Amino acid sequence: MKKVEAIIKPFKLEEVKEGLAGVGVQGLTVSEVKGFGRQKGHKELYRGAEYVVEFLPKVKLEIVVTDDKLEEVVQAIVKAASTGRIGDGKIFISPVDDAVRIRTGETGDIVLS
Amino acid sequence: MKKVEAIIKPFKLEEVKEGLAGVGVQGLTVSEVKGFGRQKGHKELYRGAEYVVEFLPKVKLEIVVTDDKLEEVVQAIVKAASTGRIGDGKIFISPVDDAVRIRTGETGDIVLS
Amino acid sequence: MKKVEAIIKPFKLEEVKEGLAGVGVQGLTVSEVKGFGRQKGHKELYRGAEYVVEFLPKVKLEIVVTDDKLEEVVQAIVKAASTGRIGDGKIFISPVDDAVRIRTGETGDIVLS
Amino acid sequence: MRPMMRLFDKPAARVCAMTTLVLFCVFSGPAYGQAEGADALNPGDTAWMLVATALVLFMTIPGLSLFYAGLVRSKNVLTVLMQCFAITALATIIWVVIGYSLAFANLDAQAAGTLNLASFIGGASKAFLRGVTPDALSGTFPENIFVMFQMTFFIITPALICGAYAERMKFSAMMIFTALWLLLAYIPICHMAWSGDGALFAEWGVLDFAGGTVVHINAGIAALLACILVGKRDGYGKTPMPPHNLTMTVTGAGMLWVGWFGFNAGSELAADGVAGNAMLVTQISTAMAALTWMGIEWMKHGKPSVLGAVTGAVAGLVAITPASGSCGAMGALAIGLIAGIMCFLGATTLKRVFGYDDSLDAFGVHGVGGIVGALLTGVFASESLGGLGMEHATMGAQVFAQFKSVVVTLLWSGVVSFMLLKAIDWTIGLRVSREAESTGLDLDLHGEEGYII
Amino acid sequence: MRPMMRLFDKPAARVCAMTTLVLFCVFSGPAYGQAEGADALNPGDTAWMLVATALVLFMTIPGLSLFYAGLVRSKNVLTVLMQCFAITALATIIWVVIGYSLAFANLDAQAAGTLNLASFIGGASKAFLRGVTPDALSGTFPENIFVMFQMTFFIITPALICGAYAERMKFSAMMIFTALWLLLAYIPICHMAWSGDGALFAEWGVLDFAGGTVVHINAGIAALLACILVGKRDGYGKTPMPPHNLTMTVTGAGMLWVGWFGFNAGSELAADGVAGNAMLVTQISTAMAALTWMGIEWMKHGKPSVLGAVTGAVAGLVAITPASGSCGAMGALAIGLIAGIMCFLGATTLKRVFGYDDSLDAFGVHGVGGIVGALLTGVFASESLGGLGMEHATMGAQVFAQFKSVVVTLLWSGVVSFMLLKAIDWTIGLRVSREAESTGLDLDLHGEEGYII
Amino acid sequence: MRPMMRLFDKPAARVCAMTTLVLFCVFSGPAYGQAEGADALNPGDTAWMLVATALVLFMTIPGLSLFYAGLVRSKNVLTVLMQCFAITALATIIWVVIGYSLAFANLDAQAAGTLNLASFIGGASKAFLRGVTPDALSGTFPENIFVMFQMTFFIITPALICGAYAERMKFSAMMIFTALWLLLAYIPICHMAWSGDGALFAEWGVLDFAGGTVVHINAGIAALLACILVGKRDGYGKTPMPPHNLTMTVTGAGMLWVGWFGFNAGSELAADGVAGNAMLVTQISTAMAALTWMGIEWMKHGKPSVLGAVTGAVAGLVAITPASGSCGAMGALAIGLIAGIMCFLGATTLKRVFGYDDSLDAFGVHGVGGIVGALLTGVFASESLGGLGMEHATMGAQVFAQFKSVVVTLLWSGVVSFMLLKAIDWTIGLRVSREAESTGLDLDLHGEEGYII
Ligand SMILES: Nc1ncnc2c1ncn2[C@@H]1O[C@H](COP(=O)(O)OP(=O)(O)O)[C@@H](O)[C@H]1O
Ligand SMILES: Nc1ncnc2c1ncn2[C@@H]1O[C@H](COP(=O)(O)OP(=O)(O)O)[C@@H](O)[C@H]1O
Ligand SMILES: Nc1ncnc2c1ncn2[C@@H]1O[C@H](COP(=O)(O)OP(=O)(O)O)[C@@H](O)[C@H]1O
Repeated sequence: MKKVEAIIKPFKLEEVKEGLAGVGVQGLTVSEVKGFGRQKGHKELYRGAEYVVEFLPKVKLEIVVTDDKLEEVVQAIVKAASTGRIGDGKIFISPVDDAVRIRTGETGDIVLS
Repeated sequence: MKKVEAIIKPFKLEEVKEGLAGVGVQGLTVSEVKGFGRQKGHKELYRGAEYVVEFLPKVKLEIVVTDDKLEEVVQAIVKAASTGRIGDGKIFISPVDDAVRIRTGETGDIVLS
Repeated sequence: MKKVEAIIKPFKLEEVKEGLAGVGVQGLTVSEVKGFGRQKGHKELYRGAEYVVEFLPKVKLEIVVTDDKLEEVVQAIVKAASTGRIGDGKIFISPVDDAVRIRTGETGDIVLS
Repeated sequence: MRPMMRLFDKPAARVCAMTTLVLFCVFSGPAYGQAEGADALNPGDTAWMLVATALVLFMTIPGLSLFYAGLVRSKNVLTVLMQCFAITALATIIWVVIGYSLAFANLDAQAAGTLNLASFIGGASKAFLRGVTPDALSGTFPENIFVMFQMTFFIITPALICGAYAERMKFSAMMIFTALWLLLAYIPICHMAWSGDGALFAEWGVLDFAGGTVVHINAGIAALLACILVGKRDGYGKTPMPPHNLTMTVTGAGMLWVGWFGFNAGSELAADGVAGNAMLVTQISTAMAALTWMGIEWMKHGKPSVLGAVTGAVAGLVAITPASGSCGAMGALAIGLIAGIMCFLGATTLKRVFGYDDSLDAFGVHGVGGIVGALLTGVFASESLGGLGMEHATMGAQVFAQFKSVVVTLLWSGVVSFMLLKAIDWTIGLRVSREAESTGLDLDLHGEEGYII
Repeated sequence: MRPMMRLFDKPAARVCAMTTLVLFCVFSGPAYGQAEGADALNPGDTAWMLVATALVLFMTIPGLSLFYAGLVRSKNVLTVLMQCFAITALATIIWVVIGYSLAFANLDAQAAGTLNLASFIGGASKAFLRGVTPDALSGTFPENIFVMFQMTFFIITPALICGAYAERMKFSAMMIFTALWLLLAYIPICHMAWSGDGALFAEWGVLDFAGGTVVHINAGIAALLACILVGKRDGYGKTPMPPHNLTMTVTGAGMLWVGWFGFNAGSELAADGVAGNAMLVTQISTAMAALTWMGIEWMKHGKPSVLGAVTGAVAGLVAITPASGSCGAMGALAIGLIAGIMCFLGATTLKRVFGYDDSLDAFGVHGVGGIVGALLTGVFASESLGGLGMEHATMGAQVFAQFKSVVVTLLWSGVVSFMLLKAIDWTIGLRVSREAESTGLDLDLHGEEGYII
Repeated sequence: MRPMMRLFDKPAARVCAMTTLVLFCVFSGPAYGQAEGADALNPGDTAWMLVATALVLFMTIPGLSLFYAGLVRSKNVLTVLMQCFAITALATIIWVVIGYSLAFANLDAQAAGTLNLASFIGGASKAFLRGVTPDALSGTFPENIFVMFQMTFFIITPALICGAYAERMKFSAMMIFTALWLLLAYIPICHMAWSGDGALFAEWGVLDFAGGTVVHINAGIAALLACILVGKRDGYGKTPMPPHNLTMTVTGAGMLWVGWFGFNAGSELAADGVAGNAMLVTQISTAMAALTWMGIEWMKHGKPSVLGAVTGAVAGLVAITPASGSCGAMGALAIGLIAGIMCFLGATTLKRVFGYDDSLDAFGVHGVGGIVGALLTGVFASESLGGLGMEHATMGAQVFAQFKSVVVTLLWSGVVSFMLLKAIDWTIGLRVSREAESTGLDLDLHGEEGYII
């Protein structure tokens, strides 16, 4: 099992969700985060005082997938989330030992389907 | 060391926290997330336009535990968070290499107690 | 590749970000979380009913780094985030298999630079 | 004591008799329109009454609705706003169709010194506002403005009750309860208090300038019964249910304070020195009660809270309401102080001891504050205490008259509220499902969310 | 039919001629100041008009701006607030510099029974408010207050249009459009309707008490054209764009309701029984329309929404506006009911069928409601339906007069709006970039964020 | 020059002498009640003053409190709301107990052409509002409304100061400072400006219609000293401290704008053409200053901000305040323009250069705008510039009189504020702990959170 964490631009969420549904992803978890990276922040202006906001709004998706699905899922995200501009975001893949479905207590790959 | 990530229904937070305290969990971190899964979203209505909200509010708990505590912690969550209805959520278990207490710089299992 | 997750006090964010920039960190992701630990919660008061808020506002930083940078990054966080008081927070280190830059599709360490 | 009045010495036992009388009267009484003096229209008084009306409506929407909405959990915020808004619309229509008439028509049947059916209820002659033409006067200003001014009281009173059953009552049940309660509880009390000579409270010499009985005690007792019969919120006492947005509550409190000038100073029905005095004593009592509540918290908990300050202010506003036509500056200081203390106890100790879940302290503030204010009106009207004087009564007699009006209101409104709530509970049910309560009423009842930020 | 009037039988064809006339008139017409009777200042009327003015300004800031701002996505919330605020400032200056004069100066050139240039536009003699000294009266109150009262209408009308092009229009384009639209569309219609004997609508005997044509239809048609010419929001129809903060919208709705008393009852320009009647029928229509909209939703979707309730209320307010000086309580019930139904269709079916993106239903509510109200004014003014009576017309004739005023307004304002929008689009462009739209206009246009919580 | 007046040619040197005089006067002066003409009560004026009073209270709660609360960080939002609310309550009680009397009693001791103790302070004869019965008149309306109207100014002035020390001052220190500052700074200036013939500013012929000196300069200089003595916020200049909720600020600004009509037009104390003119010029100056500030930002930063627009509006409101009884429309345009520019510099350059942390620009807007307005009042009162005329003075002489009143206010209020702040700092301390500041004052001082959403 792998966890795919994708940090994307907020307005791409809908498209990515559809892309993932297209490759059979059944579940995912989304959170609002702030990102700091190469993408330049924007200027804000309050009573003549300008300052730069370096943390930009991003959306983080977490999807736990079976190992065999990993490649497909990553590709789907890349395809749907890419605009070609700096700040499109990153995907991180990390190992997951196990999953449990709270409702039933089931464990293993079955939880993800 | 393991990280236990549990995605649960928001109104179960209090019970789960108590359940975890019961098995000696000393610390945890909570965030608000939106979940997408089998649980059907709800309809909303704005000036006659109905639409379905597919992302449902969930709460994510992150608890890093020593390996020996893992089982107990997972059981406590399952017990406290389960309502038997779709959408109760999932628990994911993943490896953690190390932990550091910022205040003291300590590392290792002691950080978790 | 490693993921460094640091849970810190909110008002330390700016300093930690600068500390990390000092050791060459190019990107990070921040989210608002609530923490439960040894730090005592505060009392709130509503129409004479006092109650204790046990979940305290914290900020979670996620930084994926190459293995060689790990130590430096952890030290930078500890240095910048520490106040010496309970509740300064924790750092968790966990393995990451791979990273992908969405804009280009690149993978591997290059994504982190 | 005049014969009819004995009827009310043991009010509880006579409620059924009264109901019969009332219903009889409603459908039989000939109506002759509001008796007018030879007054001419005064544009200054008219201007003030137009504004006072706007101010009292402003108290409900957005004032009270913000005050209450900030106090609930965010998943229920819209429900509260919706209740106040829908009540505004509903009460308007009821008032126009029959309410105004039942409260203020058939005045010819009343006479000073006589207690009869017309002491308890008006008639149907002004249904659909028959005869309320632009030329009709009520004193020195047009009757249509009197209709509107009184309507705003008819609106805010049931809206106050929302505070008690917030976060769990069905919208449909709320609408039905409100409509019937307005007809059966509000209108009789309003008529008894304000329809002039021959009306019950007038005969007793009760002083209720701007609605201590009619509005606050009336709403307060209904609120208490509603929160008991609807039952506690799920998890009440175990999970904290803190206000989700105190900025909203403080904003609403400011609007209530300002709007209350229309309520109290408007109740003089003229732009004159008594109106000015009503405004002044309203300000004083409110300020005093706010400081009192803050002070108590400061002493008891080590810090004053903003919720305490604004709740105290509302307590002061409530308590001065009946007294605002008769007390002076010193009386207002005293009333504010006492109301601050008593409502603090009402919203904290009393609620804790009896264990009901009056979510936003509608009884604790309006019920308790209304009773305190009604009784103290009998005290501070006295010239010896800086008041404007009581016509013919000693202080003791005046307090006793006030007391009787409080008891009548508590009993009448209490019995009506109880019966209505029980009836609704048996038929369509008062309360949403547990699941709806946990999801939030906004989504469940209205299919909307308050914030998507 | 008098000769000049034939001009308007086919209004579309004559618009160019009218424009020429208008421009000619503006720069040539001698002006003699507002003709006054021998009235003396009445402090009561003056007091009321001071307050009515404050109430109408309150409708725009903060009322309307909150109502609208809650309905957009949070990334655009400030833009909406900014539009209303900047329009308030801009319209104020235009009104003072030349607007008031063009609308209300040169009245000596008008005469009952005569249609001439002065039936369509005023003159320049009161530019920079020349002659509006503290002593100058307008009826029974100072002319400077009349300037202010009318100014508040001049402010709110373009602010209503914001609802149509929200979330995508450039701020610069919005400012230019507003300035020119006020001069070329608002002022002529205002003059035709309200400058007294000899003005076009006055000659036709049109009843527009508080601005059905001048404000609502005028803004409504401009809104429709604006949202079509600016184009749909990115993702419209695909992505949901729910209101980000309905508490704000409900608050704004309450403020609009209360402020509207200044709008309608203030339009009597006196504190009297007609003002009182205007307030009363405003309240009734609003309540009725709110209940109607709620009822439709309840039947159609199984639950009433708070957004539905407040939108219905605004529909009722809009529709009663022209009628508020002439209909009675029964008429108001009917107007509210019909407005509730028609505006519901306007904001749902109509929009869906034609597929334009009127973001906040400025046309669906103000355009549709304005037309419905203008026409029904001709019906419910009738004494047989409880109205205050039409001077010389039968119901049919009155409805036809109303109809003509609606058509003139739609055409005049429609043509002007279309030309202005096209011209601005060709020059500086109406719309922000796609990227700005996706980031949010608050950051892109104003460098600010609504919430940093 | 009359003998007493020499005293004030070097005001700084004489402050101690004045203090002694003042204190002496307070405890010794016989008091005879407000001198009244043979005026009768005018219901129109009374209606307007009732409303104007409500409008000015509305400026503070919720107006100003929302305006300010939106500008702080969310962890401190309640503190700001609490400060405004608690000040409202506190100032009310002080005014009733002794404030009104010290400001407006003992007028018999004053005489035109004489400077004596009574030129600086009133007496104790109206303590606890002795003699302010419903019958007592103040001009053409009841004195109790005059008490209320003036009270609302007494409330808002210290509330303005909150903007300077926001986000770091102790609540207890704030309450003590406010109480003493009201007694020692506000009341004398109020008396000097507004107690009529024989009062210092009246003798100088100063024009301060609605409170340029009494309210804005007075509060402005206290604000400057407060923010300097309390010290900068932790991290000021390093960490950005952006407004947490600009929707709140814009809402508050709209309320301030509307409420200010009560402030300025109410200061005429009658519903007449001068009141109308005050409303008109208030509107014009505000609009002009809002556009000016927006324009400057547009040129300087490439985009106009909504915070800029609303701050400009407040600058325009402040600056027109003293002038609103004497300038005309053209003067208002000029005052708005100049105030927009000067306050922009006050809130940006000036603050940056001197490096103080005036959190919400209380000095930058109220201090600077107040001074600009006070001086320009002397210019634009001139009939040659469209003003209503200065009684006996040339423009130069008038500006000099204005200048002297500015200097007296700055010095008197500055010295009093400095001494009070130092004294409080030495005793209980002005400032919360660093930890409390980092946690947020809401939790630390009041045990509450603004938002739990
Ligand atoms: N090393 C990292 N660890 C965690 N998150 C990162 C890291 N680098 C980038 N991010 C996240 O990815 C987002 C996009 O990165 P950025 O460098 O701006 O653009 P790009 O991904 O196109 O190179 C950042 O805003 C941040 O949230
Ligand atoms: N593969 C997944 N990866 C990450 N989160 C998931 C995944 N599947 C489900 N979730 C999370 O778990 C929540 C509950 O899942 P759902 O399928 O609705 O019900 P259940 O867990 O009862 O089967 C979802 O809302 C989502 O937040
Ligand atoms: N076992 C854990 N798993 C996840 N998060 C934890 C754990 N223990 C502590 N935390 C997080 O770290 C924060 C600080 O911990 P706390 O025990 O209060 O102080 P300290 O880190 O100084 O010992 C907590 O608020 C919580 O967010």
